[in-house]
Amino acid sequence: MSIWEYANPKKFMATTTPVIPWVSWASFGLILVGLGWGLFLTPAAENFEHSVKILFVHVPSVLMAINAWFMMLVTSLIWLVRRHHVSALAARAAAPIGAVMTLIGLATGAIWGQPTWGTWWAWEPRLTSFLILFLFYLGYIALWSAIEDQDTAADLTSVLCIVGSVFAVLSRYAAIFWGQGLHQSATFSADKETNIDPSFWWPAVLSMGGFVLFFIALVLIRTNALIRLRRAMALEARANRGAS
Amino acid sequence: MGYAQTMTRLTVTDLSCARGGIPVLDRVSFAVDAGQALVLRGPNGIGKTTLLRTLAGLQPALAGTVDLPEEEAAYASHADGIKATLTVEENLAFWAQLYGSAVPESVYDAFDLTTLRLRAAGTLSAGQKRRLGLARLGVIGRKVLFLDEPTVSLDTRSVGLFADYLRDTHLAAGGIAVIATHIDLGLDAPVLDLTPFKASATMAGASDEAFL
Amino acid sequence: MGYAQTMTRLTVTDLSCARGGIPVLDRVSFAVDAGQALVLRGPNGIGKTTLLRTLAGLQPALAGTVDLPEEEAAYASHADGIKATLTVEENLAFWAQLYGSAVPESVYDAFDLTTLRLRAAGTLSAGQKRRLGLARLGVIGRKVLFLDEPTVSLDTRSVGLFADYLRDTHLAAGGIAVIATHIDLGLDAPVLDLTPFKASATMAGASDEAFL
Amino acid sequence: MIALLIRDLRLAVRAGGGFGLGLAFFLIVVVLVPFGVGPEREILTRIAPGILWVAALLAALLSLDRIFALDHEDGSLALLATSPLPLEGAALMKALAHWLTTGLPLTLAAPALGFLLHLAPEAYGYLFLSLALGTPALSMIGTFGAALTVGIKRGGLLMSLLVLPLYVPTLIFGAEAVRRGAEGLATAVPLTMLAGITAGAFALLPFASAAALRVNLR
Amino acid sequence: MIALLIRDLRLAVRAGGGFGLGLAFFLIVVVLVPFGVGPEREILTRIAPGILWVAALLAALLSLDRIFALDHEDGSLALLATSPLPLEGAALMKALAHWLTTGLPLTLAAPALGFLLHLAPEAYGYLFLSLALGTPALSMIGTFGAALTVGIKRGGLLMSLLVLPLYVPTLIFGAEAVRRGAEGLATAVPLTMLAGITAGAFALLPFASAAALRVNLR
Ligand code: HEM
Ligand SMILES: Nc1ncnc2c1ncn2[C@@H]1O[C@H](COP(=O)(O)OP(=O)(O)OP(=O)(O)O)[C@@H](O)[C@H]1O
Ligand SMILES: Nc1ncnc2c1ncn2[C@@H]1O[C@H](COP(=O)(O)OP(=O)(O)OP(=O)(O)O)[C@@H](O)[C@H]1O
Ligand SMILES: [Mg+2]
Ligand SMILES: [Mg+2]
Repeated sequence: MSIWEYANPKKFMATTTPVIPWVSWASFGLILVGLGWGLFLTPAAENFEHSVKILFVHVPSVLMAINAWFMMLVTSLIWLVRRHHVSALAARAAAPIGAVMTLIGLATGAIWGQPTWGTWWAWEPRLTSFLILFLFYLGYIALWSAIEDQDTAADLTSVLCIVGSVFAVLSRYAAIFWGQGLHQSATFSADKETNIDPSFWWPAVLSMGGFVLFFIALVLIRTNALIRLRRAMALEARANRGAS
Repeated sequence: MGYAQTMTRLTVTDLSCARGGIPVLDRVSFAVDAGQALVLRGPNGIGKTTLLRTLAGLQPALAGTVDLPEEEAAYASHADGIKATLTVEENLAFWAQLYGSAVPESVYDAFDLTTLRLRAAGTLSAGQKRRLGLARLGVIGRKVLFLDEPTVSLDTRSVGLFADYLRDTHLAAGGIAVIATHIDLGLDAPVLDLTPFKASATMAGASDEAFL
Repeated sequence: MGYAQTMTRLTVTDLSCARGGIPVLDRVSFAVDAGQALVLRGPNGIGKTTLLRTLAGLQPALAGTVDLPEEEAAYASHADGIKATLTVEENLAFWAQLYGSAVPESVYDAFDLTTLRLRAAGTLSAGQKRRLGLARLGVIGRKVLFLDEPTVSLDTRSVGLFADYLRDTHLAAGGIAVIATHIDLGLDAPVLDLTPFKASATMAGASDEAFL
Repeated sequence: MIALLIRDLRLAVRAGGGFGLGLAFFLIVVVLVPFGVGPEREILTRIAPGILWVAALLAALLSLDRIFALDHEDGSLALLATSPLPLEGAALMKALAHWLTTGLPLTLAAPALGFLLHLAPEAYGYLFLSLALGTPALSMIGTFGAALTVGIKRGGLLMSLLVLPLYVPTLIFGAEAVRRGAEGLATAVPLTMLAGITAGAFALLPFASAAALRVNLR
Repeated sequence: MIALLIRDLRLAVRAGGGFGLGLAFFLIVVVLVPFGVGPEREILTRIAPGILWVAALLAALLSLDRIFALDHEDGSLALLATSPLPLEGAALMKALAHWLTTGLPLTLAAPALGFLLHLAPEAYGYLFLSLALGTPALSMIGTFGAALTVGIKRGGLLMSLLVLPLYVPTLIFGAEAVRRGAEGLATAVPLTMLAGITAGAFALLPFASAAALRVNLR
């Protein structure tokens, strides 16, 4: 039995539907424990006050935002090579989640930045390259929704995802170069993660694991929803064809 | 004029094709020999355009094979690829260059374009434009033509001119033509009615089949 | 159904018209009574499209008069004004609303669109699209129709459907139709060949005349 | 008339209709500017009102070519011209639909983007107000430009050239209102002028647009 | 292949072909910015490199929708796809034609416009050089974006949304080269990166564009 059997939409739905609640609850549990521990049971770092605790949301969301794009890249490649519908739909399902994770990362960063650097937003390379990632997500989602034929949309967005990945990496280096340029913003120092207290480590890991599971659950739910949508469209098309 | 000497034959075997992800035609088979034309018929929406696009390689077939000499097919549809700001001559010269051939003087006569040669294509009437679009076929020197309603907007005389060109120039030189049309071209060619090949509603091959 | 009771008659007197600034037709005169159709014929490029556009008021006449009831003319050409992303129903509903009328259920039958009602217009075949374009005429309730090659891409059955609609619905209710076409519609209507009205090369009225 | 408005809005939200894209374009241009001019805060604060207004203007501009061109290509425009709806009304409705799908979202989103450019806190209200007053004028003027160029295939760039100079007064008063607001100066004059431009545009340009359309249909 | 290039250039210089419009758009955007941000000399000098690059990028962007859309609408694209010319070659030629009609004129004209924005005298050479190295990449990346959206009617805005993020590295290195040049710093890195992006784009994107075109023609 090959793993590709799960590329059949029906098989995929049948397999994942019972798993979804488990993953969801596990993710809630991990996030609750991680955040509870992180927010209430860790000492406030000396120079950051309580605002540092937003780290337990900020860092996982930021990592998931990047990983979501990476997952889209892999599933896009699978779609192009093996033409498994579930793969394309999983990429489509992940995009809005990744975009929202990016937004959460940006927003929590901004909330964090306000007490830390005294500004909501700075054009610092890492933040900037994240903003660009958000733009890539926007373009990807817009292209999906602009094309009516689903297979065409899957093909074109896959090509975009691959080319976009290259340029996203390139953009990141460009942004670093740009930010390191002669006009480095004085308010910001890059070594923010150097003095993380070891007591932060465990809650951070838990919350990270929770976010990973949360992401997986969301992708599964959305993929299943998209499969159902395609199924409805297919049935409708079939009905129309029967009529004519 | 005459086309290259290799024996040409178009063989279509059990071809099924889809449009918009839905199977439209099921197991169409036919063969056309060098020097022959085939007329496709069938009611609106049966799948003539779909079949021709599949034959021309613009879209993949669901199943079945199309056997024709490489680099010999040309496709022509309602959209003629005419540039409004180029003159009739320039339009034809472009296609000739792209196919590495020259524009034979005879096409202007064959398609009654002599007086229009220097006119910008955008100022032609519907039928004149159509004639220009058809003249392209006389320029690119391809052996196997797939024509989708080539005589739309043409008056009776122009239809006659086109049929003459096909018969006396293209087919006589060993060419092949597959033509979808609703009117009678006056060609002495076998007719294939596509109605019996209509795909059943339950036929396999729809792109969304995996979801059912 | 029947159109408003005023006596309708289309009278064209000594109409000359130009296209692209060049006179095309010279002193065309004819009259069509309520309940009658007129078929325009003539070779490609003679000026059928030009004449119809002039009659519909889309371009000014060089000379002559067109006499027809106000707000009663409708024009239909190859370009059907169909929106690809709207469904067949939505397309028709829009035009009905714009003309302040409702979509009569009968048009779906008359133009064989019943099974296509919920399809996005962009996914129709050439002939199906054409039928939708023609169905618009049955929706807007105009008395005087100017039709430019209405049957392009239609199969024989659809041409018959359209002729039936014109004869039994439109003309029977006192409508008028002027139709440019190259094929035989099977309508029992007088034919006007435009060839004799071709403007001479020296005819006055060209837009650049003042420079000569 | 309302039928046309509804159809245009419906087309805009269908696949490929482009709703929301103007907004995304606005966002991107605002993001690109710091890449060009560098990340310094003071500079960005200084040029934020101008950049926001220029970006809004470009976003409005880029969606203009959909106003009439699609209808011209598929023949709808000729059919509209022979319909009972006067072309003036059609132009007005088209401008309105354009504003609803472009100007309005821009206005609502602009404050959030002001944030990215470190817009002075006092200026947010004025940014919103000036865009609310000015973007309808952008749509109406743009509709006129679209009507002028409807006969030209892919005339988008030409239209930009015709329209941008017409946008200058709106831009000047709009950006000025925000800049004055940021510095705590009186903003009554530029805001009144913006409102005046909008009112004037809606009163007169439908007629000019209809005239241009008639010429192009000939 | 050369036939396609010649045809595209010829179409560009014919009536309605849009040659020179990109340049005019560039000019107008550059002129609009002072209206938006105010006339102070130091500010303008400071933001000039960025504004010039952003404007060049927008001018390149706006002419992209002509690359394939016209050919798709009139059926040429399907005919090209069945012609002996491989689609990869067609994409390459299209990008080249776009650069010759847009990027090259922009590059040549940019120094003159730098003048309007009080660009630092030392920067002129770098402005020219960076545009000469970078604009071909803009054309090629844009061609890819145009290929992706060719099936969408009036997809210009969507294309902008797809293409602008791809333009970011080019923009950053381009503007940075000019800014560094203006301040007398080393410019070797950004210029090398620009050249690298251009080379990479021309080596790889024709294939991606051809793939996208094939999907769209299906
Ligand atoms: C405007 C405010 C902020 C925004 C938008 C923001 C955004 C981001 C982004 C985009 C990343 C991911 C980049 C990467 O993975 O390299 C990130 C990572 C991180 N940020 Fe922030 N951030 C902000 C403020 C802060 C502050 C004030 C701190 C610390 C005091 C901080 C600490 C971190 C840490 C520890 C990581 C993860 C480590 C890493 O992956 O490099 N951030 N932030
Ligand atoms: N994108 C699409 N999605 C679904 N169905 C489609 C799509 N495009 C076309 N069809 C359908 O596929 C069928 C075949 O269309 P095709 O254009 O090949 O017909 P045709 O024989 O050329 O008709 P005509 O004589 O009207 O040109 C039609 O019934 C049409 O409605
Ligand atoms: N812009 C233009 N400039 C100059 N001549 C033009 C222009 N447009 C059309 N013509 C010419 O005007 C004449 C009338 O064209 P028209 O389209 O009315 O012909 P038609 O009878 O409808 O032909 P068809 O049967 O081919 O549709 C044609 O000879 C055509 O070449
Ligand atoms: Mg067809
Ligand atoms: Mg005609």
